Amino acid sequence: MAVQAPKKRLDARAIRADFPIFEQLIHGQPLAFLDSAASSQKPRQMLEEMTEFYSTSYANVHRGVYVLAERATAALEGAREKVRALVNAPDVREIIFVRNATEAINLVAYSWGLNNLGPGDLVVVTELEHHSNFVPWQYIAGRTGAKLAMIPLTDEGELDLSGLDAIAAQGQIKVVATNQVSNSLGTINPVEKLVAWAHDQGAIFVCDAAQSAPHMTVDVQALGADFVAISAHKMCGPSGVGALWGRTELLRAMEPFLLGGHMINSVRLEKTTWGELPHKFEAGTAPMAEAVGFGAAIDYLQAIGFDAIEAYEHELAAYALGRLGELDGLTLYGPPADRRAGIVSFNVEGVHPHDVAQILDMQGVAIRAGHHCCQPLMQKLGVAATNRASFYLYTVREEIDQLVEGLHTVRKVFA
Amino acid sequence: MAVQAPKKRLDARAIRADFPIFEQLIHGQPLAFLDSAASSQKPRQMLEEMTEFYSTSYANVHRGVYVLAERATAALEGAREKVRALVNAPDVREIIFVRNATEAINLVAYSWGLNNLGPGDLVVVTELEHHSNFVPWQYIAGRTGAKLAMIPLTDEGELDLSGLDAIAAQGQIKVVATNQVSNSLGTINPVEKLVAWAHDQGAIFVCDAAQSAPHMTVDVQALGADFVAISAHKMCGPSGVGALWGRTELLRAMEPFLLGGHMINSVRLEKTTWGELPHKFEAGTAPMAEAVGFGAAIDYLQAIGFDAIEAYEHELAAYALGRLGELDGLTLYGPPADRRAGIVSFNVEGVHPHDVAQILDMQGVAIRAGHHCCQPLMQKLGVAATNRASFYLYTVREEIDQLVEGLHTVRKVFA
Amino acid sequence: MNEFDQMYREVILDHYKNPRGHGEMENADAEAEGQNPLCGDEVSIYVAFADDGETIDEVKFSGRGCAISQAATSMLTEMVRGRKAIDVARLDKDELLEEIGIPLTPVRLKCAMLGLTTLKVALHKAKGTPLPDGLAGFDELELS
Amino acid sequence: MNEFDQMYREVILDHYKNPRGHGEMENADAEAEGQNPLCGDEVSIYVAFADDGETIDEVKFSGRGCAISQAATSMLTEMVRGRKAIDVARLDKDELLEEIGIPLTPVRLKCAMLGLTTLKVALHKAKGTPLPDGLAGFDELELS
Ligand SMILES: Cc1ncc(COP(=O)(O)O)c(C=O)c1O
Ligand SMILES: Cc1ncc(COP(=O)(O)O)c(C=O)c1O
Repeated sequence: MAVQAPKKRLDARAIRADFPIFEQLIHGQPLAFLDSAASSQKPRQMLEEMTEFYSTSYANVHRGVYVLAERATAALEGAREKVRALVNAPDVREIIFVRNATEAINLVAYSWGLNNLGPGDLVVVTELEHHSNFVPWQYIAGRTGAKLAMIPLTDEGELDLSGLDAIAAQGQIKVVATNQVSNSLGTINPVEKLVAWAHDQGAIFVCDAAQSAPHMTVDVQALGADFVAISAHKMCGPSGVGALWGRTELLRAMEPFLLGGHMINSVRLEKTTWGELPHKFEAGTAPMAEAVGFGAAIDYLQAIGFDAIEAYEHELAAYALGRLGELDGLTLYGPPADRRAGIVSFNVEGVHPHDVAQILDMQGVAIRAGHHCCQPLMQKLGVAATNRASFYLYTVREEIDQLVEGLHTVRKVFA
Repeated sequence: MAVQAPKKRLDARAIRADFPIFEQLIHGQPLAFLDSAASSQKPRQMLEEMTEFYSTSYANVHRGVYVLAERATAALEGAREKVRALVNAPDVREIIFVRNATEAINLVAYSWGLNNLGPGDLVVVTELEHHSNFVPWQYIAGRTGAKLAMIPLTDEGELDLSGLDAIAAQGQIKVVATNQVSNSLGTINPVEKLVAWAHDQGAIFVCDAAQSAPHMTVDVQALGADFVAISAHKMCGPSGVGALWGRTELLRAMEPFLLGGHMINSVRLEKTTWGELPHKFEAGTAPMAEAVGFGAAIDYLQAIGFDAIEAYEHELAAYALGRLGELDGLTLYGPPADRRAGIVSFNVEGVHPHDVAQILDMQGVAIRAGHHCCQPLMQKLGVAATNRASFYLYTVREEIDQLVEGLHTVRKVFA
Repeated sequence: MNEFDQMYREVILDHYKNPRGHGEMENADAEAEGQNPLCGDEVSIYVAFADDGETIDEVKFSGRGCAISQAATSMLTEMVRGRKAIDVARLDKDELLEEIGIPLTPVRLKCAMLGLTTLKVALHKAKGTPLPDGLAGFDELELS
Repeated sequence: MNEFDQMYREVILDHYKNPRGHGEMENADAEAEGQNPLCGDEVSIYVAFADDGETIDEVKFSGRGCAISQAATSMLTEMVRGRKAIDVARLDKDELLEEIGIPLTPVRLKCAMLGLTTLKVALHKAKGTPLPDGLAGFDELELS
């Protein structure tokens, strides 16, 4: 995926002014927030829309005949339509609100997996997966007697597709589940190729787009995937909400996952029947205000434009890789800037990432240190943890400079 | 549960001023919001605390070494401690954040039920259950070969415990699951008795406290239950968060439910091990701001006092039953005021609840019309639906008067 | 005229209190049941065709529901009698809505559509034609 | 003195760079492994008792971790040598924290406690005494 010239360049400094979090000093320093891959900060516009919803239009949705319930229902369903447009789903009823990408993947693993997997079957993930797209498959495979296989990585941190045939020889592949962008290395994965391979095997393809949807256009029809999982909190939206997109035929044929209020058609002691999509998969009171906030975040991002966001992050990644390259004793992981999103992972020789992050924090620089929920990848890299700096549309170059400055101090402390 | 003299009386009019929703007119009328059992309105204090969190202390929790992540973690864990104190759990690690009471019950049904139920086993619910405490059990019983049985109701809308022995004769009772307060009739159920009975049978007791926790003190140790489920949105908190309380021994022995980031200890292709409580049951990014809002709501309610809230609602229920009794052709369901929470269900002769609610809405009165996610109860009552008015700490008598006025209009339109 | 006089205008209340075509039918040529899970309302629709096997000769309905759903179904029976099954199976819902002639919120729209959707299902089933996607689109209505 | 000079004061860095008691031990009388799932850090602790079977004669540790966890474990080995196993199994964590002598945030506290908790588990296992509830309370630390 090459860098394309965006229609308009984004103005990070102006965008930054929308984010109240930057109005404070941290340890007396301006905040360099370089942990957006874990969760993004929130624009005022999104926060205001949620408060406005609670203050003027709040009630439980769907069943109410009165004005507030109608407004709340319209707000929730309006947000669903925004998510549909975001991922270009053919039908709004294919959008299911969940808590986060993790729940979205679990929904598919349980509801599809428990009923379609068995001994001799194979679920294929990659060595680059976040635990949330790894452990659910491992667990459900274990429960059903299916096996889990892993597509390995090249030394550059990209998927090594040379062994696909050998994997296919291990069993009947029923599910292929991979992320579109790695949260550890920033690698942009060749999802379209993997989708084609999965379909050739007669498998479904589950795309973990938690880390791509915030940063680039995700088009479920262009991807050809069968399920796509996203989280709002990584894309300027609130915590507590995410979405699963799935193909109508698959969703219709599936058993429900969570059971309870709202997802039924009729309930009898003898027999209960399920509601229509998307309700069948949305048991209990929905994350209503959160969905409204998700919608507001989508509006916010679309007004800026995903092309502009993606291009800007490539720039930042290139700048960061360049500046970090100036430092001695630094190991950089992952592919070159033009094949990665705005995520940079590294280690400082002789200094544990926790210590790096701690000393950076004291200088107002927030990065993540740890395994990033990617222990299989850490094993592959032969480390317990890495440092990770990640960028978003409000990131400015000064923050990367502040990081590099801070790393000089780290070296001094541990000299 | 008799009405006790509260230490202090609450001032509903002053409380009401904290709720921005009442600052508007509906169809030119003041809003009489009588649907709090579906979801409550939100006080400004709670909304402000969430916005403050997002604006000053937001980051992904637990793993971060930097200041914002520490603040966010402290806020989330502080909220967990507030929930613990709310339900008087012995240990804060027994509090698991979920989306809503529905998910809490599903967690137990899947995680405990899938691994402990089988042919010959019995799960016992009541005719008074919300679908959220009925359908999960029905579904998991179905998957495991266990049977579902129902404790019936008396004509007064209270549980009929005379047939418990006959139920016990049907199989090995493994789970008894009932609500503490019925969302349809307001009935306060004798949970302590049922807990004792469940434990005599060697069964676990799952208490759906979604409708009691907003209105009265729920003390898990006094109740003696094994699991308790609540939703924040019904108790002045945000949508998108609820809590499951469970006994440590049971939670420790259980398999996890949702799998993914954060809930693991170590992840390997060969074997993954689970984290400690409560993390083992909290996969993926938590509903962080929602938990913070939940905590703020608990602070708000506790400052007023649950004794005062409960006593006030009994007063409102008695007042409403009295005033509704003035109307001809009205059928009232459920027990007398002193044995019910602030919920009143009724039907108007010859007028469908949808039409009642619609005509009331045009007069600014918001009530719920439908089956209230209680189809087994509706079957028992021999109706498709009822009207339900429900009260909370911000409800004033004028709203009940407005309802009675409105019902006169309903009768006129359909005369 | 205030809002509820508009919504519960005379003709609606008249159809509700004196529903046309109310009742059941034995040996119906087409028949279906529908229910609205939002409120538990149910309707059964019965159709008898004329000798040509195409023209709707008689329509009856039974079940329970609110004034809007009952009145709408009652009006529907008057609207479709004498028409060709194939045309009714494709009937634009706006035609019925115009007849009902009152402003409907999304929730009440589902009430108003229960009868029509169930009738369409009955006709498609009788004719063996596949349910069009737009019909499955009444996603709150359970049809059988 | 600024904050990181405080946290990474000389003695911490010294213990980190020159850990005391670093290494493995064959035929240890007590031994356990611990890991911190937050960062993947791991430590193994080995204990040899004196002839009385009660006094800690030697402690060694291996594994990987941050400066705080490594320095804390290094200090710990110096603290407990010559003490009775039963006393160390009940050691108040504040004693170690005082020795470390730096302000710790909750996340870093877990780093600092990894060695001590693992040592306690080793001792309880060796003595067949049950893990006290307070130990299981280090809920982020996986012990085996
Ligand atoms: C008694 C009872 N149980 C369970 C629920 C489900 O709550 P939620 O929709 O928040 O999961 C409700 C709320 O409608 C309820 O009243
Ligand atoms: C690639 C990837 N997948 C899945 C997840 C899980 O997202 P969430 O925690 O919002 O469920 C994340 C976020 O950490 C991620 O980066």
